[in-house]
Amino acid sequence: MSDNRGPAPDGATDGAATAQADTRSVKTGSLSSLVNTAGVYGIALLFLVLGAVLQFTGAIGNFLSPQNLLNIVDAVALVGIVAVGMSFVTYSGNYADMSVPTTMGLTGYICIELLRYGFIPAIIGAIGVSLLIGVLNGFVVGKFKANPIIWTLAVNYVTMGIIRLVWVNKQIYPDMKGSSPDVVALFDAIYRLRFFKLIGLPLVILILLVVIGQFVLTKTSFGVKLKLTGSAPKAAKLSGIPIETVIMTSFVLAAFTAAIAGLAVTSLSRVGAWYNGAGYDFKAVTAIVIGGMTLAGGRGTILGVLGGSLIIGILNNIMTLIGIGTFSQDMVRGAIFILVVGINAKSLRSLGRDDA
Amino acid sequence: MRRSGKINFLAQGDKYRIYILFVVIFGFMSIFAPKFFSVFNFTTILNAIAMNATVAIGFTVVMICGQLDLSIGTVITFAGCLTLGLQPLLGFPGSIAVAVLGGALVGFLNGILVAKAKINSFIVTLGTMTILQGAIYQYSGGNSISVTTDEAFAISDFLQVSLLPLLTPRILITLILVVAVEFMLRRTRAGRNFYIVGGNRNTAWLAGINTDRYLIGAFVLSSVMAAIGGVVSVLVSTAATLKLGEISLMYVISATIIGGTAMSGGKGGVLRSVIAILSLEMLYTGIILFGLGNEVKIFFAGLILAYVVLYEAYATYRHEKNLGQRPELMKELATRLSTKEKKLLGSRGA
Amino acid sequence: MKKLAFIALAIALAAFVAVPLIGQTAAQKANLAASLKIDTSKLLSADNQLLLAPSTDNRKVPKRPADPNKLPETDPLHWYDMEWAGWNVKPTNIPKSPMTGAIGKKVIFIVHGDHPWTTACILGAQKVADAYQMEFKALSPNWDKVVQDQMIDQAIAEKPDMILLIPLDAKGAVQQARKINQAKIPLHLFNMLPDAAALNYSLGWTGPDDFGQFRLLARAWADELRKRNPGAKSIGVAYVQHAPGGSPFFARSFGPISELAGYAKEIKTLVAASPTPATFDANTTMQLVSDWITKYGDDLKGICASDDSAQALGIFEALEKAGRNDIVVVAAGNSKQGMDLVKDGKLFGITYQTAEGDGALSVQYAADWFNGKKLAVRQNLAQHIITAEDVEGFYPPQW
Amino acid sequence: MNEESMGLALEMKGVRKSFPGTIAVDDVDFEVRPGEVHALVGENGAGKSTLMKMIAGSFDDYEGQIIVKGREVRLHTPTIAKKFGIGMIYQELSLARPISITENLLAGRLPRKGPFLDKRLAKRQARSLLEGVGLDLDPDLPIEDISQHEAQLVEIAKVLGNDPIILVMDEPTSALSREEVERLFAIIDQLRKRGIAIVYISHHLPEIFKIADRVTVMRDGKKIATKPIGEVTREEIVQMMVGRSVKEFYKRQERTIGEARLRVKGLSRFGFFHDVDFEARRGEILGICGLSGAGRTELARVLVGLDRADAGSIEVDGSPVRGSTMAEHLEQGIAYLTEDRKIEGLALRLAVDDNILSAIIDRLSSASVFSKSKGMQRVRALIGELSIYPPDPSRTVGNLSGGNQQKVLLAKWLASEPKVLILDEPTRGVDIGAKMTIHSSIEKLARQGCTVLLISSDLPELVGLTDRVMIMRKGHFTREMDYGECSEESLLLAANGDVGTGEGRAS
Repeated sequence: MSDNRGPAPDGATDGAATAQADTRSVKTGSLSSLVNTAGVYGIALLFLVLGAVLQFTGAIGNFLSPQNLLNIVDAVALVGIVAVGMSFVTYSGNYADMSVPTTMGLTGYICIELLRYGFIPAIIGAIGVSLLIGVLNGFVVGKFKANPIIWTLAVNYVTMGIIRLVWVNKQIYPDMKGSSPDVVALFDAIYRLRFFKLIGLPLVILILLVVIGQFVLTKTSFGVKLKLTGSAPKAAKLSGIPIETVIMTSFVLAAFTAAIAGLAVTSLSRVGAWYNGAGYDFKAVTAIVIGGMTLAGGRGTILGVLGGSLIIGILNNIMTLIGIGTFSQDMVRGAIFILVVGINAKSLRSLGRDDA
Repeated sequence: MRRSGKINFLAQGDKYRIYILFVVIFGFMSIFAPKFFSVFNFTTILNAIAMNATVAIGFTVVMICGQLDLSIGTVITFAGCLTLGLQPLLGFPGSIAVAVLGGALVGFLNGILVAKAKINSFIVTLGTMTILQGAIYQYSGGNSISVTTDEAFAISDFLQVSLLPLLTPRILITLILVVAVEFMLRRTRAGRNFYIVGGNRNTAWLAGINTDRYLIGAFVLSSVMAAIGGVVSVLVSTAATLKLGEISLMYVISATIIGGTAMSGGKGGVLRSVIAILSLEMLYTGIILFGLGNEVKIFFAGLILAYVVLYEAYATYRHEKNLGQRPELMKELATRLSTKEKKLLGSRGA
Repeated sequence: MKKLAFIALAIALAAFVAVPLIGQTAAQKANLAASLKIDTSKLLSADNQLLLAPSTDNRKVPKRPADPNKLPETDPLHWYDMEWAGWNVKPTNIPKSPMTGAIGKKVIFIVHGDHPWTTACILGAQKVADAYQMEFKALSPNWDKVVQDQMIDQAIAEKPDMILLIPLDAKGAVQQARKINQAKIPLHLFNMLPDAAALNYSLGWTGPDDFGQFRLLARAWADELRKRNPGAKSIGVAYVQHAPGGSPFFARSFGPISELAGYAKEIKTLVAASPTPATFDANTTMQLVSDWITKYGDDLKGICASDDSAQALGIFEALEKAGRNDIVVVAAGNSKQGMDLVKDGKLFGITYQTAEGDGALSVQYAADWFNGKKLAVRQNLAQHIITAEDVEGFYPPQW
Repeated sequence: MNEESMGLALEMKGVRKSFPGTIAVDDVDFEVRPGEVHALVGENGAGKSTLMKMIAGSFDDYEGQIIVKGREVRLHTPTIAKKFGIGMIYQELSLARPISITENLLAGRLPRKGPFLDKRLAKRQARSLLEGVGLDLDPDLPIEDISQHEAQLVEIAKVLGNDPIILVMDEPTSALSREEVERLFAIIDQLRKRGIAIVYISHHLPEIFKIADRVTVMRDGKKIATKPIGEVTREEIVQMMVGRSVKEFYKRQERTIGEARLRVKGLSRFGFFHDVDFEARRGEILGICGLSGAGRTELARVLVGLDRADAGSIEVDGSPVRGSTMAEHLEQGIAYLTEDRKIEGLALRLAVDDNILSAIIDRLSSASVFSKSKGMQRVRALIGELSIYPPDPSRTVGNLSGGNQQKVLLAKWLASEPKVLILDEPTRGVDIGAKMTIHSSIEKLARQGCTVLLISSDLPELVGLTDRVMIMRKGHFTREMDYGECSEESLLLAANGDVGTGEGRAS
């Protein structure tokens, strides 16, 4: 999309890349991505220290209290879940999945509609439908190299239209669809279930997803193929890697985590509404990019993405604790975002990467 | 044999696709949609697109450079708020100037970060978008801003008097901007350079074109156009609502793509984007006139966008597959097949 | 809708036939008589409430201070132009009532955007319109002011007997109203209380008295807070605000703030903020409130939310995590989630915001105008605070 | 030639350019006379391209003097360089794909009438420039719609359009078919006659002997020597380049050729090549010769499963090849080394080992868990065998010299232990040293019983390396030559479809 060295469909001759090739110093992809990840947690740590300092100077109260730290991670759990899935799309060199919001909304509607047939069928059905969206996205982007952003944007529109046509602009409630109270209770618990009265289910899911995601990305054959696909799609294809399938899988993963987040949001707000997932697309992208994944693809880690989400969480927390108005918080968030990414980009270039 | 542009149907198809779409929608709605075909209705449509059309001008140039500008929506609102917010202090000329300059500044910032700091424009403008959103709320204190003096009303009325059928000053402003920029893109060296920069930055650099300057220029143009769009719009409605530009971003992106400006850069044009917006707006109006709801609007908008994206992607896919096919071999193939068939017939006969 | 038109026509014809010599005017008289006979006061909304419950508000309209903005935000009169908008307007060429009866009149009903609330609102309006056999047409611009302006142009072109409008924006309403007014089409604004200037161009305004409701809510809330913190010198409270860009943003925070400044001085405002970037997202609200709890700890005794669904749910997630059940929470609106929370004894109180009634009252206002009734410029919906006692009475929810 | 009397067109005195870590050009003196073709040779990474980029104004931080037509200049941007009449034809195309030929040709200097463009004039200029390089294309076509070698000629036309007084050509023939090369040489000759100074970089020594007046050899960023072409032999040049003597360039070891391994019957991809029949045996190196566009690459792509065949059959060791994807064909032992290295061959952003293992990910995975360690000793072995420099598996491939990149590419396919290895221009644009290593490992592979299909425009390579050569022309196999009858001349004639080739066989 924005730099002609990205794996954009036009496969632009990377003249500029080679023009700068000589200036590249020698570092390996994997190492530099580790460096990035480290960097991300460095920033996260920086913010933590900042918080601590502010606490000891008395500017803000008990920032370091377990409860507060837990609040921070709780707050980013949902965005984190979406981000982990979407980061596979980014890693595959396809920027982002903008159909996430309505995928989340749709999941909620489907699940609530199916609750009357029992909890498990409802969950499976809902996730199943969302996976179909992932397959569609993956097929079109993978096979025909459609521009991912625009395509998923279009899918987002269509899905929105479908939701509102089917449910005639109504929102639906878990307990008003003739489903048994205990099933509704179960549904209610998706977000609210807390282990040891402390760690919420979404957080547990997030951690699981991060661990699995990190493993898949670094240790499995799919991960390796994804890396090649993301860094050099043509070369990957000509190495016998079925990049169409690889890309499709990444979109399916994105849809899957979006579905999980969608269920959680619906459970939390106890309503199936088309606006349930609004804003999660950009939130996730922010987390991913701050997490050190470059839109050019093939670089970054899932751990980094988690770090990215945490940075956002800590930042918001500190700002509210200081008492910065939510409007000014927007400005700070935006500035920090550009700053962090800018630094990341710079470090990448100093590592001999000409893409940011 | 000279290979000419003519044999590349796909490119030709792309060239005229948006105009075909326009004619189709216009025709269909004129025939079937109740009360669609009337000067009055067209005027309201043109009024409705005035702002987004203006915004699309700059945004298209950014896309021609192979970049993306997510901040246009908030720039619209920001400029709107400044125009009316500062009017009591500076009077309209002053406040409008500040608003447009403010826009230019944002664009400059975007441009610098993309061209010099080499950060992906998607990220840069996502950041500035967030910053501006906060700035707007901060500045307005959460309440929309209006000026209800007679002067304001006078300006508003003036912008809406119809000079000719279908032509109000407001529409005229947009029209002039569209024509000017389209002409610049087509007929001036600078204009063509935007395409070269978008097509391949290296080419441009080797041709001695200052790519950074053009990138920055594109972003400035984009923000300035967004600002102008916002300014005119609030002058007409005498009120700057905090959601003014909220819908514009996705609207303009879709329209630009439907218009045939490629996200990979180096292709497209302002006029096509505006025609696309006009087509979409006619579609929307028609749907409303049919008494259908917004969900139908959204659904169709999505379908058209999806179709266009899919069509283009598939076209390039086919194109690349058959690149370098030898026509004489295809001819030979045809003849051979026919002979085969003859053989077959013969053998059956025997 | 067509059917209505026919019935209306039929009646008009009947009247015409009945008195052949006197002709039209007689028909109109008959129509007026017929219209006046129609009684809508017994109509019910989906939650089995009276659709057109009479307003119980008997407050006197105070005098406008010289410059309200000079006064502190904690002074009720600072908000005069928002709270009392419409009471002292200078009507500019407002058309006279034709006195020809509501039956068969054509009204165009333009709302702000698609939302379950809107669906219910239109339903309520439809009920009254049906009762008066009006030709009723509803339009929704889906939260896009540009589209709303376009719809207004088209409505004007259709030359209806009246336009009923929920402006998308308080300030933006002025120009919209002015435009319709200049087209000499009767205009009635409702639900969103517009900038005072807008009301100069409209017959009147009907809708929820957001400020009034929240002053009521604030008092009930204050009493409860006092009950739970007997003799406390200071009771800290926080406000989760509405999305910026409209009177609710102010009414639902500064309403109570300015009310309590007089009614319960010991109640101190710790913080008031609108969750960003997503105002009505439970998760975002949860994060905000969690941080407040961390920041203010036990000083935080009460929370007032501007939405009783997503926001309220987010708030209670935060409270549960912190194990705080001492905090008194009140909120606006009676969504299903909100009423469930009241029933579970979590939410202390919510304002009753009848969506159907909102639509219904506006159409009733129109009908009364056609029928030549004397009308106050402004009519508020009946005020009511739903608490655990009476929440059962409001099921099933309207949306 | 009497141009000697005129001064020098270009003179470089003690120029130096260093990059983080390396000194690319180290205190080099270089000169070109007007009307001379000055060949610049050296292995990849010797500093030729850097030296030339310096002339073209790509660097603003070089040291030393550059003197053009007698006055010293600082060539800090392409624009300045262009102003002094320096034109450079880059190795990798510098054309904008979505843009029309016209606008690429006239980029930055489109003709104007008043403030506005004069489109008609532009088109006329473009057409004449195209005719200058013997292209007959509609100037309105976008670059993405023309073939790669057409694009290469457009690139050349573009530079000639600036009518330079000093013209630098960096591997201009690497993407050209033979007839186009001939055309280019004709053009160069005219330019020389017009007194234009030409610097000609090439790995292709025969070309140099054909057109160069003088030759300068570089090694490791230093200048080794400058000699009139008449006073050196191919061997001497090679020796100066690689710094060691090269005896017999193509020394043939005997190979035992086994029974049939690859059998192709009536294979067609409609519109690209038709009715291809041949069979290749174990341990055989089968050359495929033809002008580019003859359908060689297309054939390879079908054999390896990248494109679907419309008709015909492929058999390996007697059993028909299953499946329609490259992965499946790879499983059955058919591997394909692509013509394009930078985009289709390697992931330049990734490390050497990542690239070498990229074709055998599944084989190194059990239960879809990938174990890199399993592959590493193979990687090290290959790095050693092909003497890839630096011998560090974790280097980013993009940082290696072209030759070493090409070795990595070969290593990737050797790692897949193919039964049939298709090599598409395996040594294009590669320095002598790398070329030799690659050749020897190809022969080694064949001796181990692998069947090699060698697609190449490098005739000596074909003659020297192969056991048999199939001539491909306009999508048909027109004839076959065995080692005996193969010579550069005979191949050339056959490829161009001159007398004696069985044109008739096609129909």
